[in-house]
Amino acid sequence: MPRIGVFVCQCGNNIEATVDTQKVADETKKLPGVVHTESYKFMCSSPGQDSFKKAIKDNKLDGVVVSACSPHMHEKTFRRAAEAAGLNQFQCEITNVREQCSWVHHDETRKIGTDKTMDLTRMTIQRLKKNRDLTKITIPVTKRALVIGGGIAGIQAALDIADGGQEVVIVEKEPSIGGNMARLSETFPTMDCSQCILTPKMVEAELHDKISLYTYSEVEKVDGYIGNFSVTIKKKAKFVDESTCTGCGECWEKCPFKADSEFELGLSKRKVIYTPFPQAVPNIPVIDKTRCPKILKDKCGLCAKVCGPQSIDFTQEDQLVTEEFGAIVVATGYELMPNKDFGEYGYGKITDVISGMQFERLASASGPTGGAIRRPSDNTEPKNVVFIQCAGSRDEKRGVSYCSKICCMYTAKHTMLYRHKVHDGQAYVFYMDIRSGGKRYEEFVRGAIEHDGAMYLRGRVSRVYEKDGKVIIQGADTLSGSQVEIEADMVVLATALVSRPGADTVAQTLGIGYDKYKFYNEYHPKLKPVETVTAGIFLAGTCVGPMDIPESVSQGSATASKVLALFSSDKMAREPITAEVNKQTCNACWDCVTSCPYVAIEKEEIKDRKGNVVNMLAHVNDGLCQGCGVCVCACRSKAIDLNGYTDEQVYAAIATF
Amino acid sequence: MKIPYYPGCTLNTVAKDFDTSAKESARAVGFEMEDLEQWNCCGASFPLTPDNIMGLTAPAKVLSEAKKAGDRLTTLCSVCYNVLKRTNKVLHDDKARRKSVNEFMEDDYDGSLDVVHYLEVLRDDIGFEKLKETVTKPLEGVKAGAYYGCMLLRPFDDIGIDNAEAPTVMEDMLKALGATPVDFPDKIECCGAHLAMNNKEVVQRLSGNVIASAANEGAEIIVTTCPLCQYNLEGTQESANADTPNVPIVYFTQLLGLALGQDAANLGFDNNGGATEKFLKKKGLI
Amino acid sequence: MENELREKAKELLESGEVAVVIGYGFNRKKTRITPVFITKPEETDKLVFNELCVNNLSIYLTRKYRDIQKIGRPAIVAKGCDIKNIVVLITEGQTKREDIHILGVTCSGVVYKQELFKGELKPEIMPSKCHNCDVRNPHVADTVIGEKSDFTPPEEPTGMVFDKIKEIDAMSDSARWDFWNEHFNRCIKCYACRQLCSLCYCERCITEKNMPQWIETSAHPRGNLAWNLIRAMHLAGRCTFCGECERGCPVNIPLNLVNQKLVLTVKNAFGFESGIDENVHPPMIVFSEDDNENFIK
Amino acid sequence: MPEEAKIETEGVFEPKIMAFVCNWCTYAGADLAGTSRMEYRPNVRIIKLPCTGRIDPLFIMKAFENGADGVLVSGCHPGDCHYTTGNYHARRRWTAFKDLLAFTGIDLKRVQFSWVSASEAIKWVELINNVTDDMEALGPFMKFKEMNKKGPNQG
Amino acid sequence: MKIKLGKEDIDSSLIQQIERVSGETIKRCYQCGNCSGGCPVSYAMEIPPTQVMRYLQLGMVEELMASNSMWVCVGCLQCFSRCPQSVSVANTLEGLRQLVLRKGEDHDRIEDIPLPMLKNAPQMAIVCGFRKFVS
Repeated sequence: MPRIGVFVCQCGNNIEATVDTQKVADETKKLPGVVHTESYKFMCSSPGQDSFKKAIKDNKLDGVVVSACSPHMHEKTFRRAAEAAGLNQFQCEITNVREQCSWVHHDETRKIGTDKTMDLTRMTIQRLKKNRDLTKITIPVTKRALVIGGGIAGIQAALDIADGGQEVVIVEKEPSIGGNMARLSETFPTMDCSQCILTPKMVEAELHDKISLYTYSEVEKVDGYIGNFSVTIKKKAKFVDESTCTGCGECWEKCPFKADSEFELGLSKRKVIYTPFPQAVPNIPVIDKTRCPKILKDKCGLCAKVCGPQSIDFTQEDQLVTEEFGAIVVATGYELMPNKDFGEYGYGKITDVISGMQFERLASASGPTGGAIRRPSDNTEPKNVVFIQCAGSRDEKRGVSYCSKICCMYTAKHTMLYRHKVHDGQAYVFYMDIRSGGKRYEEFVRGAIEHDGAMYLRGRVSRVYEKDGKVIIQGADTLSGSQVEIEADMVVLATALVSRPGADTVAQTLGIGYDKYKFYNEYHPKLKPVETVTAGIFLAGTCVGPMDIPESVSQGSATASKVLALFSSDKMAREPITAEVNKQTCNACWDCVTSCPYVAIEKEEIKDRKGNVVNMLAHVNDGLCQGCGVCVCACRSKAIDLNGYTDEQVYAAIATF
Repeated sequence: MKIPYYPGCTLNTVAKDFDTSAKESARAVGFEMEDLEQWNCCGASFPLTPDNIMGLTAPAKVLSEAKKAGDRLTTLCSVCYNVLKRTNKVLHDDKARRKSVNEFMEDDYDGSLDVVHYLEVLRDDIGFEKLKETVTKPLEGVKAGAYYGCMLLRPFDDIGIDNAEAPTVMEDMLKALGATPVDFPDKIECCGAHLAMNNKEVVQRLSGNVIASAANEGAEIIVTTCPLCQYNLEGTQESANADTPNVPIVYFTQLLGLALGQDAANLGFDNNGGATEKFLKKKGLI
Repeated sequence: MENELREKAKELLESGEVAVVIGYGFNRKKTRITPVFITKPEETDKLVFNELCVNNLSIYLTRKYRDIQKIGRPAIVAKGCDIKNIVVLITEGQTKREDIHILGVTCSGVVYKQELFKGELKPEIMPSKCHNCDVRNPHVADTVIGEKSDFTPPEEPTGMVFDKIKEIDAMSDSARWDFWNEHFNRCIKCYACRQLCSLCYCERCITEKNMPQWIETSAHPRGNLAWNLIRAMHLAGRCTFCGECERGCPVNIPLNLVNQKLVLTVKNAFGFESGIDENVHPPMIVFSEDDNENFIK
Repeated sequence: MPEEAKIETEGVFEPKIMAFVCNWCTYAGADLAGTSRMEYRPNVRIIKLPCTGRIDPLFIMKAFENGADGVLVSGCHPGDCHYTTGNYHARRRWTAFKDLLAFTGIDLKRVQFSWVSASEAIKWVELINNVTDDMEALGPFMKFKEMNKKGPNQG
Repeated sequence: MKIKLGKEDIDSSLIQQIERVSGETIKRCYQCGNCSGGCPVSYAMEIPPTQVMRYLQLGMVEELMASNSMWVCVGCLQCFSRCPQSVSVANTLEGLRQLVLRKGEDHDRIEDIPLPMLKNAPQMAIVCGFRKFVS
């Protein structure tokens, strides 16, 4: 007869409010095999755990059920405690009676909650009776990290990991690292020049002997698991030999062909052989193969003629490399919602309606106007500029329902930069709320209003149209209750920050989750903000959701600490949730082999003493098996079972129903 | 191709000319509009309160009749289009309201009709390319401002026949007729609609804005799709003070008929106020 | 044709290419057709092939008959329909193509049950599979014996099984339930269906797994239903519609209906037909990202 | 109160629903519904599995045999599977199994399939409420309950 | 102006009635002002659209009933069309109108309509007008 203990947590009043935990404890005590039950205020607290451990020892329990919060919260906590008390940790099971019972059934009589808790606990008890002792699996760790995305978050992560003594590869899609931050003019609330603080870090990353930069590259395929990822990276053809190019610039000076500059968001042109911006790292140009006449129709080739070190190679092809990593940091960043998404603001057709990022380029000393504020249509200095906040944000009908978080601050910054550059100009800001939580942020916004004279109007703009060379803004000031019309020279939209196109594909390649906006899911939004549910893959920066530079940098550093912790020993332990083959009943039909998503099942040769192969049977590679259980269902003779989720455990739970 | 057609009250009476020119034009480009055998007023307003079942029954009756004639129904008047199409959608999507409405009807109707505006037939069935080929008297040199108003565009999810903020279907039609469309910001603003009944001041102001906006962008003539817009704009034009620009207002089927070679005498320009005829004469079109 | 078959069998045994020929022969009283295992060239005269050879001999290639496999490399007399099972067995690693010699026989249909045969093969005594047969000329074989058949199956499958499936599909839920319960309730759990099925080759059948006992072994309607449905699931995408299970059922449960229903499902949903190509994985262990999912909310 | 009436008022039918869900999406989605303090009908008992790929048709049969009035199967949306493809395998199995069940005369409202992601707490709540409503409308699942009453082979 | 606010104002049965009749959820409005910005008749309303929603949130139905806003709204749906929260002020105002009209209190009398108007105006104007202003 098993000796089972049941611990029902009140979670303060979180569970107790709708579940009579004492009654649950009393009733479950009557079940066969249950020898100890108790209800306690906070099982996860240290006195709670102490009494848990004591009860295990005192009652010589061989299995414990904790009916408390979701196993995603505290399964580890209690399993660790059970182990400390001498139990195999897989003899500890959690019943989820908070997230899936007490919090979702608001019955004041507590009947519904109590009944359901009892049911659920009974199911867990019966399941527990079928649990087997399991031991963790140890696997080797490749001490080499991959950082996907070379923006500020990725750079910070790479620098910190490298400073911790481990090797890092940064994969960046663009020809240069730097990301969106490289585009910014100055940064709130300190007004540091963005490039002044970013470029030293870019250079440091380039020169660091533990960091390799794979620019103009993308991740194609990810295999393996924590500690042992095998990643295929596509290095797109740059048509320039990186080892010999000196970055002298002769080629792009001489190149006679131009295209819209992606980096300048269409505000100016770049050459067809180009670096995205002058401080690019690495300072090696690439050829835009979709526009280069030499590549397209074998004409021109001027760049190759003027190149001193003969670095131009028109025959280069995309290259696939496969490398091994122990951990992956995802820092793929964000984009702004395109202006064409805003119907009432002219669908991006009104030239003088620009995005906040375009304004950054206008205000940047290295931008297309050298830092002078000029409106795109006629290059004149705009005297009235209207800034529209929440363009696309907090608009669940046509945009995104969330707040983009950084726009309040950068719009305040824009009005300041504008006033500093156009002394007789007037800035107007349409806002719904000003969200300036952050150190020195509120003071910064007040400064924009009080010192730099920005006119803040609380209301949304209904419509923007052109009339007689002006941009007419029709909106409301809800504080006075009036309609407002402003004849402006230029409009700046604080456009919503959205995930990158293809963010979902990247997530699928990596096997991590994402929300409906294609921002990546943290393992836990509060307590595991940089982890994903896929062990060994971490998240930093705006690929998770809107955030500002300080936050992105913090997350970069946070992922680095996670990676370094993982790399601190040569081997790591893994949950033993893996499939196992019963060699007596395996039919060798190989359905499991075919259906396994991980190529974790091998055909094992069974030999007799003389070494002759007498049979072939399926065999699960513990290192590769991730424990999904697809093979278990594929196996008709039930010769495979999944540890931790065995047929017997599931059966016991269903049978209790 | 024959399409059942719902004339509606206004186009069957005071604006009969618009209706006949539309039918003639249809014939010229290759389709036939067949009046429903039985029809009643659509109510001229879609009930904005969802609990107003009675407001749905009149249009539901029309739709139910139309279903007997075929799977599609076309209209000319923007309001009729709005009311019928929205009612149709409610009856299609909302089982509870469908049931309530059907309790008041002889034959049950399930919202399976496809309600289309005349402009949609021209655009999607005929095609403006084909229309262009049919034109016999191109409206050359006519700078026309297409005025959409509300009912053809909003609410976009339920009825919008074109982009709600930047529609182009009328401009495309005008282009096909040989005219030069003029885009103006107020083309999607309201004319004042039924406030004509008790609030002339608002109508004059709103319609006045529309006219001024069109004139400001260089429109010589404003083209409407809704008989009520037509009435409001015309009325505003007539009683306008000196600084309102004098821009003739025409219904789109009038221009259509003219370009397709119909006799100008039958197009009802004489009811549009003197300015229209004067303008068309000046352009050598009549 | 029989002579041709016997000659070939003899040749194979004599040359040592095969150790045993699995084929059809008469019982001692010469009243019934029964499987024969010929190991000596001189005994090949016992081999027969006629319209009574309805049995699917592919079962002798499975692990259920290890003693036959121990004899050595087999040659097997197989109709096109039987070859389909052999193909599935090859796909599932139960035998290797090069390890067997398939004596494919062309076929113009067999009787459903020998008792029905009155000297003439009439359509009404042929099983549905024969009416729709697309493999009267064996599609995978080392040797093909017999004259080429020019039979083309109808575009839409016809016959009792298909008519009955349509009839059941048109029934109400409760009528369907009653229909099946009436049949399944007769089940005595003799497992003849399983024994006769060459694709039911499991080392240990799911019913014999008792920790946990997913399917009740007593002949209770509950376990009967579970057994018959789960067996059908295990055959989904594999069953070739050979009909042996139903033919062998002592209580006449129309198993062809359930199995064929899933054959149709698999064909419609995944465009797969079993037993055609040994290099294609069966549909239930692979997937397509574009699979229809209109039933999933 | 007369005894009969009492039984009737107490005997309000509360359907028993068994849900087989995957750990990474639907289970987490259900957790989120809790964290967000949403409310839904209490009739569902969840059995957590690593992946929908682990959900064997046998589970569904067993649930019915044990008196479930309805079964819900739910996991990650296509493309979102934590194990990359487990749900695609599951989808194939369900396609065949649901046809088989329907062919046997089991109302497919009794077995419902869905995709609920970790962020779709609202979808989860609606799903549970709808499934419960469906089962309530259908009434107790008598087919299996009656069968359970029978002895072996009584026809 | 000073208002005294209590739960009974916010949750009043009248507000619930308005929500039921109009089908709109009043608390969805987050007062961004887009409706007032785009409303063609906002200028003529004593209480402009955004404030209408605010008044309702505060339970100030009386003030709304006394104002002209509901009679000026022409139902062009520009408010709904651009509302980020998918709230229709037009529907809400129609709900208010219905509250009055369903009590049999007409806003307009046929006698007051000028004859030339009745004679010449398109029927649709009259039909529609009567639906909006007369019980």
